[in-house]
Amino acid sequence: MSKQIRQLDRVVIRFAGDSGDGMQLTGDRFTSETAQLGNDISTLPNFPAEIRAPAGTLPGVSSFQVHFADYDILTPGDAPNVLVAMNPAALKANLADLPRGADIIVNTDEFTKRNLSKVGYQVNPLDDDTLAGYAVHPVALTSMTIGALADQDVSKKDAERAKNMFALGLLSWMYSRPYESTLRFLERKFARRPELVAANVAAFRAGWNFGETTEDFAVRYEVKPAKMPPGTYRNITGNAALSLGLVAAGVRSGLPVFLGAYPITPASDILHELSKHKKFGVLTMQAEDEIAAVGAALGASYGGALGITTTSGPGVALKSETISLAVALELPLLIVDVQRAGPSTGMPTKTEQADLNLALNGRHGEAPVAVIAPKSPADCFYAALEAARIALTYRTPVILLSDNYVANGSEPWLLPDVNSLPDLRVEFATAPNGEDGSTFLPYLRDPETLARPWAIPGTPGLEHRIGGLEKADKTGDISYDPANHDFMVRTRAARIETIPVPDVEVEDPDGDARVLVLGWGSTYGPIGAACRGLRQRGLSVAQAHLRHLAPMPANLGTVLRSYDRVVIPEMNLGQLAHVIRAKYLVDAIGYNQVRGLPFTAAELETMLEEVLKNV
Amino acid sequence: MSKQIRQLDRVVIRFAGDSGDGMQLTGDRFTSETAQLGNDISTLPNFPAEIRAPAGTLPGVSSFQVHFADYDILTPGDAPNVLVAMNPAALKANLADLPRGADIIVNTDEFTKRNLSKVGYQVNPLDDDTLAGYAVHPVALTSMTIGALADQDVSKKDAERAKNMFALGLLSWMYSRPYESTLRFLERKFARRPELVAANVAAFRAGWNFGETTEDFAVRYEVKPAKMPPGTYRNITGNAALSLGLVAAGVRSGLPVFLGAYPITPASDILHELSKHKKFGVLTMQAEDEIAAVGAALGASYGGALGITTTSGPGVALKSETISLAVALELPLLIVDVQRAGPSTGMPTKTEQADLNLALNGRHGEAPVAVIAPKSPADCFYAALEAARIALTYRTPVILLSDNYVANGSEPWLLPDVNSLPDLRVEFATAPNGEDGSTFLPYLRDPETLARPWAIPGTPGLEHRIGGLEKADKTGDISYDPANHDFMVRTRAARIETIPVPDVEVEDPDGDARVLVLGWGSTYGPIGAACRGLRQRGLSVAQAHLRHLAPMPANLGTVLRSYDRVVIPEMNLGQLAHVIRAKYLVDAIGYNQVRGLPFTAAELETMLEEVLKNV
Amino acid sequence: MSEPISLKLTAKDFKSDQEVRWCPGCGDYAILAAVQGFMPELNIPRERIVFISGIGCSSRFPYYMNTYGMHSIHGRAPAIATGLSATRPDLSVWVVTGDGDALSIGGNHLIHALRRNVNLKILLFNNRIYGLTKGQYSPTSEVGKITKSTPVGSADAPFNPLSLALGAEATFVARTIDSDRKHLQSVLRAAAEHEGSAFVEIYQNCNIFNDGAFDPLKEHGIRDDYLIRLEHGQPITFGKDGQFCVVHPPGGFGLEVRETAATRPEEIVVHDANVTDPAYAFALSRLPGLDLRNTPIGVFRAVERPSYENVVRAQLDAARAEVTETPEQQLAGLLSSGDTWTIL
Amino acid sequence: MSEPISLKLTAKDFKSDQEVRWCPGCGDYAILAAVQGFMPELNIPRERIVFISGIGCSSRFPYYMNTYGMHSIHGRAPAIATGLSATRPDLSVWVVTGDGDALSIGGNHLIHALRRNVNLKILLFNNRIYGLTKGQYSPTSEVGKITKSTPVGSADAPFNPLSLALGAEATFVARTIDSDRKHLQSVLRAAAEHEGSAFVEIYQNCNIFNDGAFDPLKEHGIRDDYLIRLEHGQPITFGKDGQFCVVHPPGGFGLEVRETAATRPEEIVVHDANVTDPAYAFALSRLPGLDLRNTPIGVFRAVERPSYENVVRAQLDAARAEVTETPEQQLAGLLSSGDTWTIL
Ligand SMILES: Cc1ncc(C[n+]2csc(CCOP(=O)(O)OP(=O)(O)O)c2C)c(N)n1
Ligand SMILES: Cc1ncc(C[n+]2csc(CCOP(=O)(O)OP(=O)(O)O)c2C)c(N)n1
Ligand code: SF4
Ligand code: SF4
Ligand SMILES: [Mg+2]
Ligand SMILES: [Mg+2]
Repeated sequence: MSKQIRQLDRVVIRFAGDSGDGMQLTGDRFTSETAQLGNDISTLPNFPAEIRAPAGTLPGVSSFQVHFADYDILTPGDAPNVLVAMNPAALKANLADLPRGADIIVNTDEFTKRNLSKVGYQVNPLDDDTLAGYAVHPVALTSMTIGALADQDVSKKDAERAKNMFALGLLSWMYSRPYESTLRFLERKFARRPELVAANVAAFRAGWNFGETTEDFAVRYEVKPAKMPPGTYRNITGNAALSLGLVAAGVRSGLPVFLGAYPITPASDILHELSKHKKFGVLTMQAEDEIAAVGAALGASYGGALGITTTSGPGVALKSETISLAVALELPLLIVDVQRAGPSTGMPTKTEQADLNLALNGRHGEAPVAVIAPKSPADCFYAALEAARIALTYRTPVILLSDNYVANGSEPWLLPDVNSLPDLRVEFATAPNGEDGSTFLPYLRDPETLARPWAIPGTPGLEHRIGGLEKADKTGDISYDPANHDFMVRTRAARIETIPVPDVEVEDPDGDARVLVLGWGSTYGPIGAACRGLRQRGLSVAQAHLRHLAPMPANLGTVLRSYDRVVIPEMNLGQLAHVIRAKYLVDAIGYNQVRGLPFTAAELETMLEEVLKNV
Repeated sequence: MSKQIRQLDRVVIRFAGDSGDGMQLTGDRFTSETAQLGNDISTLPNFPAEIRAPAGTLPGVSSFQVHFADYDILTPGDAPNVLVAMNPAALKANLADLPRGADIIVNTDEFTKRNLSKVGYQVNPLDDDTLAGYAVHPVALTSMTIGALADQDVSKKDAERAKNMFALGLLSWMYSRPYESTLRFLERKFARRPELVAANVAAFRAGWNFGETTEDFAVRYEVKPAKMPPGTYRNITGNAALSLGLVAAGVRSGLPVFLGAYPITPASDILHELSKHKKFGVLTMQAEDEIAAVGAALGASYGGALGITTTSGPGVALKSETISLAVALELPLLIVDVQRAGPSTGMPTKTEQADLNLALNGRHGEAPVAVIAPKSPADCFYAALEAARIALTYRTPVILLSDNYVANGSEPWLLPDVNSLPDLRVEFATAPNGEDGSTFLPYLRDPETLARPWAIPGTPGLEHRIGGLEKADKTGDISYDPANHDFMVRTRAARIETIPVPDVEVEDPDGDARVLVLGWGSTYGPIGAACRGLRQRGLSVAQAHLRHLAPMPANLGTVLRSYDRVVIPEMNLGQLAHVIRAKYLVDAIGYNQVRGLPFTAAELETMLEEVLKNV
Repeated sequence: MSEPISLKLTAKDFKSDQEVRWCPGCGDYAILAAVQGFMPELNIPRERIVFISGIGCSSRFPYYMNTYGMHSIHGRAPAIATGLSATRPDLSVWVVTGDGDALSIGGNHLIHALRRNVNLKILLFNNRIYGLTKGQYSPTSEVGKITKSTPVGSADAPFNPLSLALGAEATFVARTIDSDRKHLQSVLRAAAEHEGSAFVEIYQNCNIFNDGAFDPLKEHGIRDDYLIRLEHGQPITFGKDGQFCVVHPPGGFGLEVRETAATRPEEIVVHDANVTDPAYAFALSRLPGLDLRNTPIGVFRAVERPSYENVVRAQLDAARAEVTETPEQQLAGLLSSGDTWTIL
Repeated sequence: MSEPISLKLTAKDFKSDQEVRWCPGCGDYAILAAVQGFMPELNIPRERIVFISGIGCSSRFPYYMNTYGMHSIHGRAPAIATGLSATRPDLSVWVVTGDGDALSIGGNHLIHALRRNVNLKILLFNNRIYGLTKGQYSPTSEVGKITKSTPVGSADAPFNPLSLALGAEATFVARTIDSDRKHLQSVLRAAAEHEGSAFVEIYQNCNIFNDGAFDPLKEHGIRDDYLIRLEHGQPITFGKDGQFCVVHPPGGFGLEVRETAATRPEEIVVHDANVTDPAYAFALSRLPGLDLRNTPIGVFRAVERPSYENVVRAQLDAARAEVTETPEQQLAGLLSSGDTWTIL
């Protein structure tokens, strides 16, 4: 029975279920199939804070949203077109996000009295008018899976656990996804238990066939490949891209990479990933705490490695004293902050951009560092390389501000040609640099970069001592001289201020925009999507996005002043806006939300429309 | 032989010698005598960084400057009129600060070949023209002291060590100081060794008599008492005043005071002082580190004490994560930062104002706290009380930004009537506050202060749990609700922003000033003195000084906008200026020096004159 | 003091209204139940009991206790609890922590609380893994442990938490296990009675990331041959049939396990938790092998030393004993101490 | 490896051009001289030696050594040195720290470095006081110590640094004293030869804030009766005339001092620094009384365990052994691993 096929340009699907239901895996697989097909993709996982909250409860709901399209897209989508709800909790937790008319596929087997009451449904929402206005597809997912595996050599429990593959099969059918990679994946995953390979494959096929057969799904959809630049792609999360960027920085600099880290959500995955790459000479150390982690990284840098530490907000706070030492020592050091919602422990699995202040100013004394932020998952790769470049060239700590949204979200990444990546080679000092030809002056600077020589232990003739006390210019000896201190403080500031960074680019296709939207970090996607939306409706708006927060691009002041209005959406209470106002005396207005969630394109579009009306 | 007496309105004397020479004590005593006489006073000690650097070297020089006058003064003086130099190092280290014509009293006994060469004098500066233009008084201080004590029952070493009293006697004579308090002091100090009382008194008298007799000192000076408001005064340093303010806060709140501290220059003296006041119920704990210190203070606050922690910049950096927890817990907590020159270890015995950024922004997430700064040594007392008031009333961490200059400087303090000090009593929660009359809502706020109830352990019926995870409004239960987080973040910000603080006052006696000088913290004295200087020369300038850095006074914007030019002198690279520009979009210009030293009034005067010319 | 009236509390009184959110099967549930079951014995009103924790799965504990409680930040609970306990000696203060929380980031506060002998009952839930951050190795994980952060095995030797505590001058050191409620409660009882810091290691199963870590100590048929139950004043024998015993070989400093049958009774070590010299408890702490054989549980050490609060409160009391003035008078006196002068 | 050629360095080669700025008479001078005098023995070129310190008077040390050096921040030297040592096993890395630096703020890094057995030689200058901040008590100050921050006496029991190190799984633990250059150097020698962390406590006089703290161990005529000089393989006797000896009373776990004359030779403990069980060294560490009587100096413990760097470097080497591609090729392979697709 062949069904009607309808073409769509984009779809947003959200898989939601209990933490134990394997929704992240299901989403991942669907994403992979979709990627194979050549759609552009953007994904957003949403984990519960608990490791495994009680089954069937609201806090236990785990979801994965994937947005795919036949054109290039910028966000994982504001609102799902399709919700797969594996239990009542998943339905309840996600319903509010669905626009009327959306498809809802529910696993009816889980809509038992007990499960319903766990989430406070007095009446089964499948029976009353809770879902009026939605296209509800009740599917007995669990029992059909068990039924399909009746003759397989697996326990009932294992059979039941394969229900996510049934769901995946069904969705893959609905959206005409190629599923070979999933079958291969299952073979790899369960390599040691062939009976599970068979069971999961059977469940997948059962789901696919169910779509093919049942009357309920009358239509099948197709989303054509997006027109994307030629090349080889993979789908990648921000944390994975960032890790690869760090490995690449090691390769391109020729330096050993040392990561000192203490686990913390959502940064731990970088530690996990890097600890797999020993064959690149990457040494990872799980330290006793964040202070030790950054200390060890600094020690490694001192010895000539690329010293890195990865953490989230609370960890950056703890590292602050040591970063201040690194400022005084003028050694390369990379601090990765994958931001999460604060203050204090806050909402550790939610996103936020509220560590910008901390990155820019969170040290005692005048202790400037460079700060940069990636704008998308794949961009994390390049941001890591850029951060390493600055750290190595200018001998300075660099803080890289990622966040939970880019870290766990994913998008297709056009793999770069390795040899085209920036050359990060550095020169260690090898000989005395004093005028007399025999003295070594550890604080004699390169006139261009203001960087001091990196003379690593083991280099004969350059023995010297450095430390956190104020140092005399050139010699580096301890100095309490007032004029020297003033000079050194200003030099350290200049060292950061004068790092050449690319000009900020403005996207203003109509060329007549009077309003500029300025963003930084992970808001790039939603802002971009909102601007597109406005433009499609004939409105002009300009977009600029800051990758470099310290120093800022040289042309930024000019850019800002050429618009009647500057709007800065941030997932904080206006931290970038504050800096922009102070530096450029531009009356930038903030649009701020601190909800632990990325902006939706729609809300930004509405907000900007309002702004446009009033200029 | 009676000498000519000349009247002066002000004098600046600097006592300088080796660390072992007792210069701090000498300066202290001279200050006390001067205070007794009713002069206004301001002092500035200057310690070496080393505990006891090698005798006779430049790094070993210790000095104490005292400025006294027959009118009210604001600074310890830009340049000494008199230098007492106990050895060649003291002469060399201080000479550059002396204006031509100044008196220099040198201890010739120490100008030996060995001592001269230690500091790089090839030729004895007493013999060449190094001191041309100064009024040099060579005095064989050591040998005359030893001679004077020949018939005393003390060792030669003890006799020699009394030479500072000889110097003090001489200076006391020169400036006609009443010396009874010094004699009493010596009796107290050496109570257990009467022979040393006798020796030191004899040395003092010998110095006095030497002044009386020798031809070299033809003139004796008098500085009349200053016209100061009636009352009882004492001379007090900032650290001492701050400590007393904390004790007073305990008395006036009726709460036990708990200080958790880890020693650090220049804050340790507060720990030392408070640990003496056990009879006030003040409990001090020297913790294992700064994190433990603030943690213990927070634990004490949780239990209903006034929890305090005292430190300097590096310590604040370490405490940052815990302060963020205190923000989330909404408990009173006082963090005293006696700023020193950074970054890193910097110049620990030198002053700076570069922790403002850290205080305002140095935490992860949106974690606002109140920040206040004292403007003078005696003002530390009131600033401590004000900080405690805000912490207790608004249940918030408060950072008090003192600095090395006010902390170790001193001035006369008109003792307040204890009963006129602010009433800091607080009410603990004692009963359920829920609408049902039986629930306790730990995050239900006082509508006026936005403070939550302080329900301390031990209170029956109010058992509840708090923590660093985001809390639901009112109930305080863990919440991951996006809207709640946004609400709580904004509420915490509003809680600080809406604390009522006094309007900033502008001093503009001429009423027609077009330039406003804005300062904060310890720059008050030099800015004030510079403004006076300008006004005396017929120029108009307005001065405003911020005690409250967060929140800022409500009238500040209006004040700033009513001047053509706003100048902000700071001992940092422009941290307050940055905030002012961002908040008020006023093109404030910074005048910045980071020399580890306070501004001199003269340089500010010169700078302001330049500004006035160009408005 | 005469025998206090019983408050007649029950385990239920100690259950808060918060839904417990550990993974199904987690050992923390059993510990929670044991603690809630034990609390009434303290006969202390709920409002005078405080649980303070750091961060970790285990550190969620305070939310589930219907007492006062604080879920603080990672590693800092002992420091926070020290400030509370020092200022409020009337409270019963309990610290709940994990192997990462207490021994990794919080190691310094732990050892300092112990040497100070602050009156804290410290319950360290040792699951030899980082649970909350999803399974990295911890300072108690065995060498070579393969985890997310150590894909080819960890390189560092673990701490023995009891040895560390003893090296840090702890006055009370004990070990117990999540699965044995009676034993757990007996150790809590001893801890509660101790003046000063009581350090209790509780072996806890993390069935998600380190399942079965302590299985030999729990499985019927095996556990009795693995576990050494220490009883003060009793010869140390163990095994299903008491077939093993602990001896102190002459000349040596450590302890060894022997067959009871082949050992003279007077050779068997009689457990004495009260010996001043920590060397004995230290030797006991070294007994278990990597395979968990010969794991002593119970109170290793319980010696008297004044608690930190007792000393500092005594100092305060001594200082205040002389005070006759009102605080305001005292303050006026303090402000005007030293050299003053008066302008009329 | 054949015997390396001698570099013919002298103490003078290890003196930097910086003026030494401790208080006249400070014990740090003697330690500096002893270390500078010992360094040539290492026969390691100066450029491969690194001294890393924290903050404190003692931590000024690196400035005076003509090697590589870092004066870091308070308490963090072991952490920084760990990163350096792990990435640069070719260096000889020394940590200089004080009792406050190592045991107060830096306690956690210290114990973790020890358990990891990082190849660091850690010299703890113990003057039982905070020197640099002008005289507050430290974690090794005796109970009741009167200092600026404890005007009526400190309340907390001190750490015994050696017990703490042993509780933290240290593989090498020793004690020496500033005034005995020969002994100090012998301990440095043993430390240098050890693979992994060597923890050396050096009693140091602070003549300004805690003068005479170790006088009984230094004064002619008394010191020999107070100091126990440990020699591996030798029976432990001491006293001017060897009149005292150390025995291990049967049944007990601790050590005791007896009159040699009244003791059978076989009862005298023969010092063995190499026993695996730390219980012996722990017992030794408990020997001294508050009055410093019976203070062992020398190497308490020196046992073999692979150093942290050896384990992690081996892991790296194993991973790299298979690599045949250039780094760029490897990287290209890594980037394109996993599911990829190609758009033409
Ligand atoms: C400053 C800081 N660093 C890191 C973390 C992340 N973190 C939370 S709990 C934890 C370790 C938990 O392990 P453990 O203490 O053993 O507790 P368990 O979850 O096993 O009970 C870590 C690393 C954090 N919350 N805060
Ligand atoms: C983060 C930080 N906290 C506090 C200090 C102040 N401080 C410097 S050294 C020191 C203690 C020194 O004692 P110790 O380690 O025993 O060294 P010593 O001076 O006795 O050799 C302290 C508290 C600091 N420099 N940094
Ligand atoms: S992860 Fe482990 S320790 Fe944490 S709740 Fe789950 S089972 Fe318990
Ligand atoms: S204060 Fe003490 S430790 Fe520091 S240099 Fe002086 S004598 Fe040495
Ligand atoms: Mg754990
Ligand atoms: Mg010390």
